[in-house]
Amino acid sequence: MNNVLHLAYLVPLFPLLGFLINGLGRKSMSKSLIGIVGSGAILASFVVSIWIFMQVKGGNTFTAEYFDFISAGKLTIPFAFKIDQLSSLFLLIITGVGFLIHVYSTSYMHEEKSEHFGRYFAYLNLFVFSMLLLVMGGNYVIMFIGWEGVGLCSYLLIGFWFKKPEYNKAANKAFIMNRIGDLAFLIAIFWLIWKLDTVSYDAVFSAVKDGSPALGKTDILVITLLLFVGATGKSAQIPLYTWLPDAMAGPTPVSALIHAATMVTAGIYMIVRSNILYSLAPVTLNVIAIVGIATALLAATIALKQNDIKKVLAYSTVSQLGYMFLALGTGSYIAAVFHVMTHAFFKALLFLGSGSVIHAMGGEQDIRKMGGLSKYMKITNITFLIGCLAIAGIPGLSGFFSKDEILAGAFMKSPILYGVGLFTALLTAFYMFRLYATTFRGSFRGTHDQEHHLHESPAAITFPLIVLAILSIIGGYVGVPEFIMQGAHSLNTFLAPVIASVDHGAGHAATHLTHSEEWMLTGLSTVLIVAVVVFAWTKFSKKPDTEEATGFGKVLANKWYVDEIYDAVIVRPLNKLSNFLDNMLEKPVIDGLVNGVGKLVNYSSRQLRLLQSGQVGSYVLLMVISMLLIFALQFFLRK
Amino acid sequence: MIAVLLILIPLLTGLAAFFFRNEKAARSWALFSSVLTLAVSILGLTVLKQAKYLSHQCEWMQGLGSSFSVSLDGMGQILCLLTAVSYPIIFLSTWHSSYKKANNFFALMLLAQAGLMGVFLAMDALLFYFFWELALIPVYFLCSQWGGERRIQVTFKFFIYTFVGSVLMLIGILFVYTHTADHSFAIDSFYKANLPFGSQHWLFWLFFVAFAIKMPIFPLHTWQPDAYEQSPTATTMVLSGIMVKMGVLGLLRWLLPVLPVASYSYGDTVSRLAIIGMIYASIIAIRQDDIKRLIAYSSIAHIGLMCLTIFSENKVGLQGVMVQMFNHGVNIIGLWIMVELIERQFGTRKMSELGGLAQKAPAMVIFFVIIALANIALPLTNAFVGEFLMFTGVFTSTVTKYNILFTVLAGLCIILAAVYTLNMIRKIFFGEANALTSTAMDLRLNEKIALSAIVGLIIWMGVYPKPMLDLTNEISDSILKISDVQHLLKK
Amino acid sequence: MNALILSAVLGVIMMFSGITLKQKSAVRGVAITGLAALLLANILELRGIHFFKIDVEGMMYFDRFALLFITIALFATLVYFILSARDMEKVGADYAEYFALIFFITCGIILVASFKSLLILFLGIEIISIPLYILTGADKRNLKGNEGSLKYFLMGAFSTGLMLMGIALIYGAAGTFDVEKMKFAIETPAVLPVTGMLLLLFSMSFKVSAAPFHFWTPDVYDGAPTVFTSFMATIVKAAVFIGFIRLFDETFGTFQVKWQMWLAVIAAVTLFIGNITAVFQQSVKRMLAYSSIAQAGFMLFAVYAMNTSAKEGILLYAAAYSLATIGIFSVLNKLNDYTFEGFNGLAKQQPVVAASLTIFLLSLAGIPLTAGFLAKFFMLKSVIDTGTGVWLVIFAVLMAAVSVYYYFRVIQAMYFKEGKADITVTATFKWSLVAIAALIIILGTFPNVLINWLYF
Amino acid sequence: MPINYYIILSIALFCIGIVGVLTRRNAIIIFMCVELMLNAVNLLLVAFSKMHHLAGKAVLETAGTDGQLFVFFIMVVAAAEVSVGLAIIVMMYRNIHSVDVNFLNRLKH
Amino acid sequence: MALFGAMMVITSKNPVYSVLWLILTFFSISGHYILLNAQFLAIVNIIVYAGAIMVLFLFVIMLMNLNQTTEPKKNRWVKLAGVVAGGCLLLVLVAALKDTEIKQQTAEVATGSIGLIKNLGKELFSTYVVPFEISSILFLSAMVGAVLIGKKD
Repeated sequence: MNNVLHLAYLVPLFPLLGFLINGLGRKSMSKSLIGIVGSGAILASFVVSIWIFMQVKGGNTFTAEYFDFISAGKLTIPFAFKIDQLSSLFLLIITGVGFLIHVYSTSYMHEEKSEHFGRYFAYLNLFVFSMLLLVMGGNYVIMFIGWEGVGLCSYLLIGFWFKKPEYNKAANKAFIMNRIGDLAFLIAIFWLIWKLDTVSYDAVFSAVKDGSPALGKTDILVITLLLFVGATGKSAQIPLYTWLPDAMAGPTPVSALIHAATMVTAGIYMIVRSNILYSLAPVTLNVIAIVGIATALLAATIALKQNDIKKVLAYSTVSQLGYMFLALGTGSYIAAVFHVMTHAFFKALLFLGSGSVIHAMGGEQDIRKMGGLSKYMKITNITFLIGCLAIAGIPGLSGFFSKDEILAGAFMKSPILYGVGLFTALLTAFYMFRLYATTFRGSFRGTHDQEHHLHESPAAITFPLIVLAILSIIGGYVGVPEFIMQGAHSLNTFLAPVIASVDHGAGHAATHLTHSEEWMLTGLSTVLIVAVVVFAWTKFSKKPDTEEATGFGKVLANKWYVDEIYDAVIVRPLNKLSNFLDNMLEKPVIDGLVNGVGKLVNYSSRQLRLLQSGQVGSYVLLMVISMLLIFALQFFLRK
Repeated sequence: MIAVLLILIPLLTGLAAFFFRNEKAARSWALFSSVLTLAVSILGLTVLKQAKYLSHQCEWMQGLGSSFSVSLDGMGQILCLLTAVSYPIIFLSTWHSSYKKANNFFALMLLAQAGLMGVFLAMDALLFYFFWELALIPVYFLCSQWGGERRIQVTFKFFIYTFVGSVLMLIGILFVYTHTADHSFAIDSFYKANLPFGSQHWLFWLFFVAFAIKMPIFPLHTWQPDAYEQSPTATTMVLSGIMVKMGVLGLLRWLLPVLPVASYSYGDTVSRLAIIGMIYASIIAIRQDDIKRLIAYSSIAHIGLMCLTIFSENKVGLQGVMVQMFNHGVNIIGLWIMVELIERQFGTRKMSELGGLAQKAPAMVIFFVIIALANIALPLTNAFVGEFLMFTGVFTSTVTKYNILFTVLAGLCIILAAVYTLNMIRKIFFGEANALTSTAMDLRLNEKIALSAIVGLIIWMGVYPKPMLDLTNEISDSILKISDVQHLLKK
Repeated sequence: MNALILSAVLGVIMMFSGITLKQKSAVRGVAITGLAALLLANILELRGIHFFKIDVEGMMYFDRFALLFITIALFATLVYFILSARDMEKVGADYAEYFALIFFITCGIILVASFKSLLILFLGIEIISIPLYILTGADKRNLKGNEGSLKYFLMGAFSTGLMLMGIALIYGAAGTFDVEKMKFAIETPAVLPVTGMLLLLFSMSFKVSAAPFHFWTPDVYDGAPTVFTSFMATIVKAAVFIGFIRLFDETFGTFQVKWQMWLAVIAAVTLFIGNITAVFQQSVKRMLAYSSIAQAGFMLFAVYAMNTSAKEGILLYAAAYSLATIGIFSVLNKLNDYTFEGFNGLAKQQPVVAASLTIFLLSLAGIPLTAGFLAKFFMLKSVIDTGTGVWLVIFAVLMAAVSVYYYFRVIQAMYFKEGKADITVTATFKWSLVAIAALIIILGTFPNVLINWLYF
Repeated sequence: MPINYYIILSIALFCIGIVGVLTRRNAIIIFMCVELMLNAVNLLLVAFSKMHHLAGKAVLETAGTDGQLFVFFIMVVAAAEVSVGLAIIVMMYRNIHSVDVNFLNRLKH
Repeated sequence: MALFGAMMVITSKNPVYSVLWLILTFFSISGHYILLNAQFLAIVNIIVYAGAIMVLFLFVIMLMNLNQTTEPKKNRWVKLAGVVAGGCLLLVLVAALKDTEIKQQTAEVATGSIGLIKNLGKELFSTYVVPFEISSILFLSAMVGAVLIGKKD
């Protein structure tokens, strides 16, 4: 309690207040006021986050317990925040990027009615609040609260334009897919409670570290796997990734904040947070690596043939998330966090840039109808280009450092992983520059009307772009590899306390590869990437890919038909089953049995009353017969 | 004293309500009475919580070994509070629904409340049975008189169905009674009854069927969707919000501790039924078009979880069940209020005929979404606390080998719940408004008050459930202690 | 004894009152006053005041149980008179004679309730039966009444034959008619008394309309004028049950094992046939006839169990069942249409009547807080106390659930259906109904009122 | 004479009465058959009475009297029954001009 | 003879013959009574049954003109069932009762004085006075009833 970090509750408190004020007062407040409250709340959080970061950097970490959230039986779950290196870093990213996107939104969403504008900011603030809970939570349950909370906000924001049925369907899809993951997460939590009677990080990790007998090898394996399944839902990995591209139905800043920069990285955060557990479960790590690389590859291939500017970015996000999981799977937790950070910068930048484009195009998202925009939107063009370069991994930009670190880790684990990873990186470079070239280069292919309206976006939009562009460039320098400059990997140093040093686990990539090997790998990838970039640029600037895809391209354009397969394998059978149960089992069989009893009674009533024939003779006869029976049984059978 | 008052106030005011001639007066009288009950209930939770205020015993049918013994234990507190809280909310939210012969309507509602309170408070098996039936009769009349088109058959089916269950229970009670040492119906004698293991087995089913019908548990649930669909919504609220808790309470108070051995040996069987029911109901809910039916099936799924948890005989779980009884009641009443609003405005409950309400009625959609999300146990809503604890209970259960399987299967319902709940929200509120819904009006003040109360409870219980959990601490311990089979078998 | 002699005298008085009193209301007044006096006399005897010192040693035995039942029966009759006496006018011209016959039946009831010799039982049952044959056919122009009467008579005579044969065989085995002097050994399977016992069982089953000897019941109850159906379905039946219990308790108590099984079977069959057949009836009157069969099935439990709680219970049952059924019949009397539709919308026209009727029906269905519930409760308890026959109990409650079906049809008709079941009732009638309904509730809530009497 | 003979004779008469009730349609004849049954009982009672007299006269002079008195009462009752029964049959006949019990089927089900 | 008479009662087509056969049966039963030295009952039997009651029967039958009409055939199966059921009952009862524990006892034939009017009367008006009085109620009610039913309205 004495620790100043007890004040950490301020960080989520501001967005919560912002949510309440905007939510309740959305009808009475003016748009600018809403914007100020919304952004201001995040700014305040950001400021507190910086302060916290400084405290942590100064070596002050703390677990702040506020009140007993749930206490039942032997189980006590406090409402606690854990402030350490990892969470403080994430706090910065969330509030920082979040603030920029809020600012961006004030302009981007300006055309909405005040009421919806307020609603938008309320949701956005609520999202930031939930995300902060997620990363600050001092135990798995608080994390889960945030975890579901961000899912909820994502749902609300995807379906923000609720008049469009398909948007709402996308929102539902996102929420339900997340729920599948959440269930696994929950079961993992139950497992922990079952074995350890606690869910607090400190207690769990120390139990693991001390090799508590309550938690066997299998337990760790199952728990880590379940947590990972949870992560696949939130972070859009195979098989639960399909919601993310659909989530692009939401307003573009939302895509930037939630579906690129922050929420989708929650899975990575969770695994990094539990890295001690994972380090003890090599099988899980392998699974993660494979799923990660597969997702990266799959999403990258799909992105090749997408024509919706946001869809491309969405698949790119999925692909990059796969990358991060690859990093986790190879044990390079810090590389993953590093990539989370850099990705947050450049992907947010790209999304916001695309938002700027869409804004300028009057809502048009199809890149085939764009082209040559660099003439009209200078700032957007440049910042977007920076983003593309960063994501492609051009040396000097942030993406280069993080991606390189991941690939190095993958190489150390297995050259195949490296090979596929590199191939994916090339694909990334290719589709990003296909996107860039188609959009900004060449000549304009839209309608005359649209051309007339093309203009650079206002400052509220360009300012975040610029800031993010700068971050995309310099963001990588917190993690300059050892082989380039000794001791420059400040991120490594900073995060080292939260990463378990388990002997048999895969440690830092740099400690195992010689510097020359690293130079070679880096060189190889750089050369190839640059080549691809140049190829794509030239190819699509001249002749944009506007015709319908055919052959294999069509499969890619249709996203490998995964949605269709899911629909056929899960959704439709479920609906059919529902119909079947309702019509064939519930009504005729179960209810039928119940009613059947009633009918049987009725039927027997109708039959029995025929016994009452009205004839005295038959009455007496029946009486005599029953007497006879009783006598006979009494005397001859029941002796 | 508190306990007696909780029964007497609704009983007497209910009887008095028959004599009102004016609808408005009857309505206000009912509201007044329910608020009074609520006040008494809160009094029992706060100021007068010493044992002497909470229980009362006086002679009644002493020749039979029965006495008028009522007491508020932790579980009783929770359920009485639920009943007491629900009624003002119900009356407020249906302030504008008009009923023919309103005086009778409100009188019967209050009588039902008296019966419910009695069930939750009775500490004597015979008294319990009395109230059990007594709660049913007013509901029968309410549904048959003011219900939907098929109300008469449906209510009748419901009535006979539950009646069958309860008379079977009566036999069970009688049988246990003959085995009590002091020939008494008192709950303590029941707990101490020296029942041969052999007869516990069939006795178990006698009791269980009664409670299972009430809750309801698959496959004894078919009365429920029909009954909910056809009842007037105010009654549906009572039925689903409070009345189903009678079954849960029955399991907790009258089955588990009375027949511990049989509960232990049939635990798995019952759990399987509960799980089948949960999944089954959730799947069926997906394709329902009528909102009431959808909610009805969702309720079956939720109650199934409670049943499952009860038979995992685990403290965390039991506490979860008790808390969840309250939370489920609050949530589902909230949902029904919404249904009532929709039905009253548009005259339909078919989701396919609705849509786009969000534009016209933003306040409504907010409340609805919050309540619906609570219904699917989103964290920081009340149901999360309950379901989390219940799942924990099931998972950490030591009485079954299948704890993991049970949890996973039951967990599927979390996903399915999201599917149908979100679909419902989408179909009702989102999309473009159609001819029917474009004339929609938003909430009125009374409805806002009622719904705010519900949302307030949802959030409060979701963020700070400690007070409620503390209430359940002692009672769950004592239930588990009595029904501890290992201990019994050792003896 | 007080009551027996008084009722005989009253019967004679009523015979002549028909000649001397021209006013029907006067006749009614005499009858009601007389009955009230009768009731009073009986209560006085219960308190130990005897008007007549006649030695009935060896023939009758006025113990608490008998006297209590007689009180109940007389009270129920009083209620019956108050509610339905006016309706007897509709039956035919011989108003006074009806009362006379009913008083004679009362004599029979007293005899049956207090017999000690099989001879008295026989005479009692005949004194009950013969006037009933007549009352059934009292409406001479009504073919249904005639038919019912003849059927009743033929089958009644037949069952009398069975009963006499039974008595003769038992006499052959025991050498006496005095139930207290008969001592049958349990061990030896004596064929003669067992045969006699079974024959008595059959004939008593016939009289209480237990299946499969119930066939006369629906036809007779349906055919008889409704006022008299009301009487014979309730008080008379209850009286015969008391006789049944006394007979099997005191005479055959020693070889209970021999008949308990059969009684269980008969009870089960009775419940089944009574309840199930009632379900499909269209006429409330006929439904009530079947319901009386069903209720008889429940009352047979008392005979089956034959323990203290059975005896307590049968008294309560008699009271609860009689009061409720008399109440329902009294309303039925006022209706023109005896089908279920006849009740449609009654609650709108006569809310008080409908509410009381509802309580009667709930009581018959055995819903808690009514006397009917406790009565059934005692029956079930008595059987469970014996430790055997749980299957019977379970079967019985399932059948009770079936009974809810047809009783509630009336409630549904009254409350939930549109119609114009318009009846005119006097205020006295209305408030008598309410009083009875209140009594049923009080008996159901505080049964000690009745039970404590038994022990004082 | 062994009592068995009387038992069997009575039973036989009794059963003939029952068969008569079962097979005939004429209400009067059915009634007569019932009377036959009663007489069978009477005969049996007298026989038993004498049996008990033989067995018990050493102790009690009047042993077995009750049996015969019972017969007397049965006759009394039978007479009363006959008067009422015939009155009913006559009433019936006046109404439908038949005493055939098969025509008694207005009341059924 | 009693048995034969009884058989004829139930088989005669003509009701009048039935009555006559029944009278014959009663006479034979009375014979048994005399055999058993129950003279009072024998006489009463003849007077009350064979005399009064049967005359009443005959009177009613004549009144209704039933002597000519032969009753229509009852369904043969019903008849057969009746005979079979009755026969079986007879068989069962006889089979059961033939081994009765008192079969060694005998009924006193032709001796004993309890059947004499004097003894019966003593007993009737001492021990059995109450039933005797009660039977008066029975008669009273039967009388009222017969009048009520028989009266023309």
